[in-house]
Amino acid sequence: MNTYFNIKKKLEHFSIDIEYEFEKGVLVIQGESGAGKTTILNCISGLQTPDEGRIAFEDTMVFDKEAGINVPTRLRNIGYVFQNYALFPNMTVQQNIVYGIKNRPEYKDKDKKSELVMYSEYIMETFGIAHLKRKYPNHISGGEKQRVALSRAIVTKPRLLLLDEPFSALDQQTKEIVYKEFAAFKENFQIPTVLITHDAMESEMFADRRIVIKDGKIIEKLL
Amino acid sequence: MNTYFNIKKKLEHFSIDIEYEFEKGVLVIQGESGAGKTTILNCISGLQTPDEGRIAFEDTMVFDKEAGINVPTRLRNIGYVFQNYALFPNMTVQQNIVYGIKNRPEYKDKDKKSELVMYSEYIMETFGIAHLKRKYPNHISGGEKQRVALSRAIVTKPRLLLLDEPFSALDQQTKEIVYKEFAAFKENFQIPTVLITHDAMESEMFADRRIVIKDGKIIEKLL
Amino acid sequence: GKPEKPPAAEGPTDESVEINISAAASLTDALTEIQAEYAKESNAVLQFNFAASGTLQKQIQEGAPCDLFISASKAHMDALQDAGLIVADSRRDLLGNALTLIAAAEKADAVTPEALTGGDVTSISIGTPESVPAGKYAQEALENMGIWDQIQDKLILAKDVRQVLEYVDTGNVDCGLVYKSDALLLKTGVVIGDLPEDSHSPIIYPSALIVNSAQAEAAAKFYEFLQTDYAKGVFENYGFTVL
Amino acid sequence: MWSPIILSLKIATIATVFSFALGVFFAYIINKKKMPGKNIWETILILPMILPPSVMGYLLLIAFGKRGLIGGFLLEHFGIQIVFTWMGAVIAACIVSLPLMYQNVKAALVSMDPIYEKAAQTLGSSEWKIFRTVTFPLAWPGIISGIVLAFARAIGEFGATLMIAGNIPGKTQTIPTAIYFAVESGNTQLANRLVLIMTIFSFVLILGLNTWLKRINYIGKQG
Amino acid sequence: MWSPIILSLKIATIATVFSFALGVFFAYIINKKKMPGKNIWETILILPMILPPSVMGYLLLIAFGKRGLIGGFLLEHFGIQIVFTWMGAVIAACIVSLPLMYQNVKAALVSMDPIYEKAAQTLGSSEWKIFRTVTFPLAWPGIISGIVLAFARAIGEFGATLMIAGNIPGKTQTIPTAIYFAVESGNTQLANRLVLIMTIFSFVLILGLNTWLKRINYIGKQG
Ligand SMILES: Nc1ncnc2c1ncn2[C@@H]1O[C@H](COP(=O)(O)OP(=O)(O)OP(=O)(O)O)[C@@H](O)[C@H]1O
Ligand SMILES: Nc1ncnc2c1ncn2[C@@H]1O[C@H](COP(=O)(O)OP(=O)(O)OP(=O)(O)O)[C@@H](O)[C@H]1O
Ligand code: MOO
Ligand SMILES: [Mg+2]
Ligand SMILES: [Mg+2]
Repeated sequence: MNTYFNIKKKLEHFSIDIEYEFEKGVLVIQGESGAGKTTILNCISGLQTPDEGRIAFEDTMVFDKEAGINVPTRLRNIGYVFQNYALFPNMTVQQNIVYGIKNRPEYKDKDKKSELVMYSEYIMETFGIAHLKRKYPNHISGGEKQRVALSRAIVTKPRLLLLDEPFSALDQQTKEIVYKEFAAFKENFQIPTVLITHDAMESEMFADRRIVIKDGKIIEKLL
Repeated sequence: MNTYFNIKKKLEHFSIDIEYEFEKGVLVIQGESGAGKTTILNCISGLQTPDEGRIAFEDTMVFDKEAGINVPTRLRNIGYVFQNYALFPNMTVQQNIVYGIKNRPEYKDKDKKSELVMYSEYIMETFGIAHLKRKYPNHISGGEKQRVALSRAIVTKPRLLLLDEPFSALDQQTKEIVYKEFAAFKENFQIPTVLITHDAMESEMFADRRIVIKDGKIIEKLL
Repeated sequence: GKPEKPPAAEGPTDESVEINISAAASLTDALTEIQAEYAKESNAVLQFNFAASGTLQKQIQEGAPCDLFISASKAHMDALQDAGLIVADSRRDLLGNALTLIAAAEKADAVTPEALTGGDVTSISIGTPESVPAGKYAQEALENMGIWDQIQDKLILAKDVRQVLEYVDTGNVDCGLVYKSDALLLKTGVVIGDLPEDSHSPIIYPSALIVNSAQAEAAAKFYEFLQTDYAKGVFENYGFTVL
Repeated sequence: MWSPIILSLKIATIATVFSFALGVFFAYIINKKKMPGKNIWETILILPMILPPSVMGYLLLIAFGKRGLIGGFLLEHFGIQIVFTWMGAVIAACIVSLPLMYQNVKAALVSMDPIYEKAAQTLGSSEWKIFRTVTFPLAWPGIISGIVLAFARAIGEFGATLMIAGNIPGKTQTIPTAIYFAVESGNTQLANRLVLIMTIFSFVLILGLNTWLKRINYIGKQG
Repeated sequence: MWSPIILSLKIATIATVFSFALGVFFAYIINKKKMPGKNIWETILILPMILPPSVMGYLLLIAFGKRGLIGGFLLEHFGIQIVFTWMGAVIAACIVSLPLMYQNVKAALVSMDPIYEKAAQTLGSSEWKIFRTVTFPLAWPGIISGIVLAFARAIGEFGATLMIAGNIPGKTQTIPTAIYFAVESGNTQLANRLVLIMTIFSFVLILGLNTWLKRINYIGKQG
């Protein structure tokens, strides 16, 4: 059950050229600002298309340039926390969080679905955003937005998690809480995760694997 | 030459009620996510209006509810790094950075102006964004945006700097560079600064004063 | 003309049937008054479609439902006759009209047929000859009076007779030539007088039944009613002459 | 006097509903799906605004008349007659108001940040669900603007309507036709009354839609 | 045949320029400055779309005619006559196309994120500079859409133009008027030629503005 990506993509000032495979757990990507981290997540999610390469989730190919495979983003079953959150401005916090639940065919089942809705309630509670349920994203603070974005991505328990600096706007105290919950989540559901972070401590805490990239290439593989 | 603010403002879940005065240097505001930090900066900048209170820069009143004073934002001569950057999407990186230079009456003088333009070049160079000059904000990475936002705010050498987590999206290496430059800036121009950060090290490094707020009230004054 | 079909099998006339009548817009008021009277005599429901004769002609050509057509110009009726769309022997010259000189209030004393070439009259409005029947007659009259070329610079061509009336009523032109029936609608403008009948070819409103009519019999009955003394009286009240 | 008013409302409402559906549909497929020949499609869509209404009416008469391609087909197979019925008026009003819907929705789509649609993709939404829940609500101000204009155009439509639907009192006589003929026959009082009623209608329409627009206040309250 | 074409282009272009300026102006002051009586102003602005062109033409004739308030004034003090000149046609075309400009710009302003204008305020820009450099460029897609519609309406304007400007070949005869009379007098060939020319015009217009729109590609390329 491996996650594999081999991505080649020309950018303006350099090219992404990267290959990596990991079985489970959290892969931390580190790298300087502008190194290509977000671009890699975009390619894995299908929002950007590599010029060449292959991407596989749990050994099923979702992108293969040569074979002409390109599974659309919506069928890749991922959870993505965008660097700028991208919360739907027309939906309340709660609507944002439960938005994806109904989309997964495996949760068509009513019981399954209400289980997830209950989970979303639990997450909002533990993340300290339950009191914001009915507010719109433009009416909450930066750190609150970030927690909503994280909740939205994990609540559907996707096949792969892509997290682009998901804790950066949180104060130390709030971080502790979210870290704890995320650690429990990682433990319980064993979802392969790609985490971008600049924080040494986070990397320490969550990384099962760690790579450092620069100008689109892996310059260091740690762990 | 004091900076003073006394802000009372009712929010949905609590009220801001805060008073502080500092002579120069950097005031760091810490506090949990949603504590009201951004709201305080918005009030100081004039983008939000307190229900009551007074705000003074260098001993001139810019807001006084009782006296009916409310200097508009554009005349307060501040530099503000927004939490979400708010770069103008219709201008290139360079256009964003030099945008404010022409607006200050004290820089009407041509020499003064070209001095600032040269300074902007220097800042772009040291911040490592000079190669992005002609790119639009939607075409650069998160950390790059943050550095553009910081450059835009400091390049006009305003009377007061408001920085809302200005380093949060940067990797350690880039941070070091920006820190160094910011420290030099602080040293050279002695502009009173309000800095919001969740990073203990940053606080350590830059704070001349430090307050911790919770639910809109100061719960700790350090330094 | 082309071969005509025999009248369609009649519906029971005592039942309420619908007759579609396409009539020149200038007849709106007169026909509406007649309609009220006819309702007392017949169960037939009269569906009038009022528009400029040119529009009506196009609609009938494209197969719009119509049993009886009253046109404001000979040309439009001729076109339908050539296309074999009217019952040829039902065609009549139903009404006539006169051409009247009207003037803006402030020019009431200055305007006469003779003064049109003079300096006191700076603008004259008529319908566009190519498309407005009244304009065509006006051109003829002015030509016959031998002044058509002299007044070219003063001419303001209007889209329809209504527009001429509005120009005169608002004083934006000094005078205009319209049908007598239309001149009755002036508000501030004044009627100077009819042009001599022989200054232009006769103004005629031809009428005819349409072939393939769904209600040929009922339509024919109403058509007869339009030629009664009562109907003639109504038309005369609205400024038409009855031929 | 009431019959043309009721008829006009009915015709304009139905026509607006259709031009709304068609306008949104065309704007979406032409601008989001990058249809080839975009400029040609847009020219065709805009033509009914450029051609004089009488020409439009004549073209409609030819197409929908008994001998026309569409009109003949409908009459033969369904016994439906378009010419001289209120349906003809609906078709005319719909076609002349379509360009207004189209252009307004297009502008809204073009200026929309695509990040929200991308986020919805990562959450597994089908294209149709994304359209319903994200694209459409975010385009709402543009759509409202299109509805206002389309309805205004539909209720004011005259030239083309007169040609295809005729001017049959009680059956196809709309307010503008009634006004035209009231003016024509010197009935100024009736004309004035009808103009007043049109004015009141448009006031109510604008009031209603502005109120609706204001309730969508999730945009623009950002700190 | 060329004279009505050149005249139409001239009239439509001038009218579009005016309705552009007025439309942007009204949209700005009514929607950004929160003018009181907003709904009433909007009703007045939209009326020229709802009223039949002949009624509009009559109202213009009354206002701008020799005895009219404006027309009388202009004639007396400046010796300028509006009725039966191309200026009358410009006024008619401008007034009927104004609602289109207004509504389109309004939609763009309403859906714009105000954070950019706030950022410009912090940088010391005057309201006018903010309008020129931020608001206007960001509203550009809506403005383009308004220009397309306004020009289309202006070049297609017929009823009101004919009333106030008359149908004086070589002086005030525009394409739609020429088409109308060509159709009325059975000159199908001329009518067809003119319709074709109108079609080509609108194609060129749409092509040009779409190309222009595409160059403003700073929006929507976000990762
Ligand atoms: N939409 C875009 N169009 C063009 N170039 C882009 C775009 N987004 C990013 N880039 C460029 O591609 C490179 C990689 O960007 P990327 O966003 O992947 O960096 P990153 O590693 O995520 O950086 P950060 O930590 O600052 O977010 C950078 O040079 C950036 O300027
Ligand atoms: N535009 C707004 N409208 C209404 N409420 C708001 C708005 N912005 C923020 N709030 C609320 O006001 C409170 C303070 O928000 P503020 O943005 O000042 O927090 P903050 O201290 O900056 O938090 P963070 O570190 O997460 O950015 C929060 O409860 C938030 O939900
Ligand atoms: O409307 Mo008419 O056909 O000129 O009398
Ligand atoms: Mg990034
Ligand atoms: Mg904040």
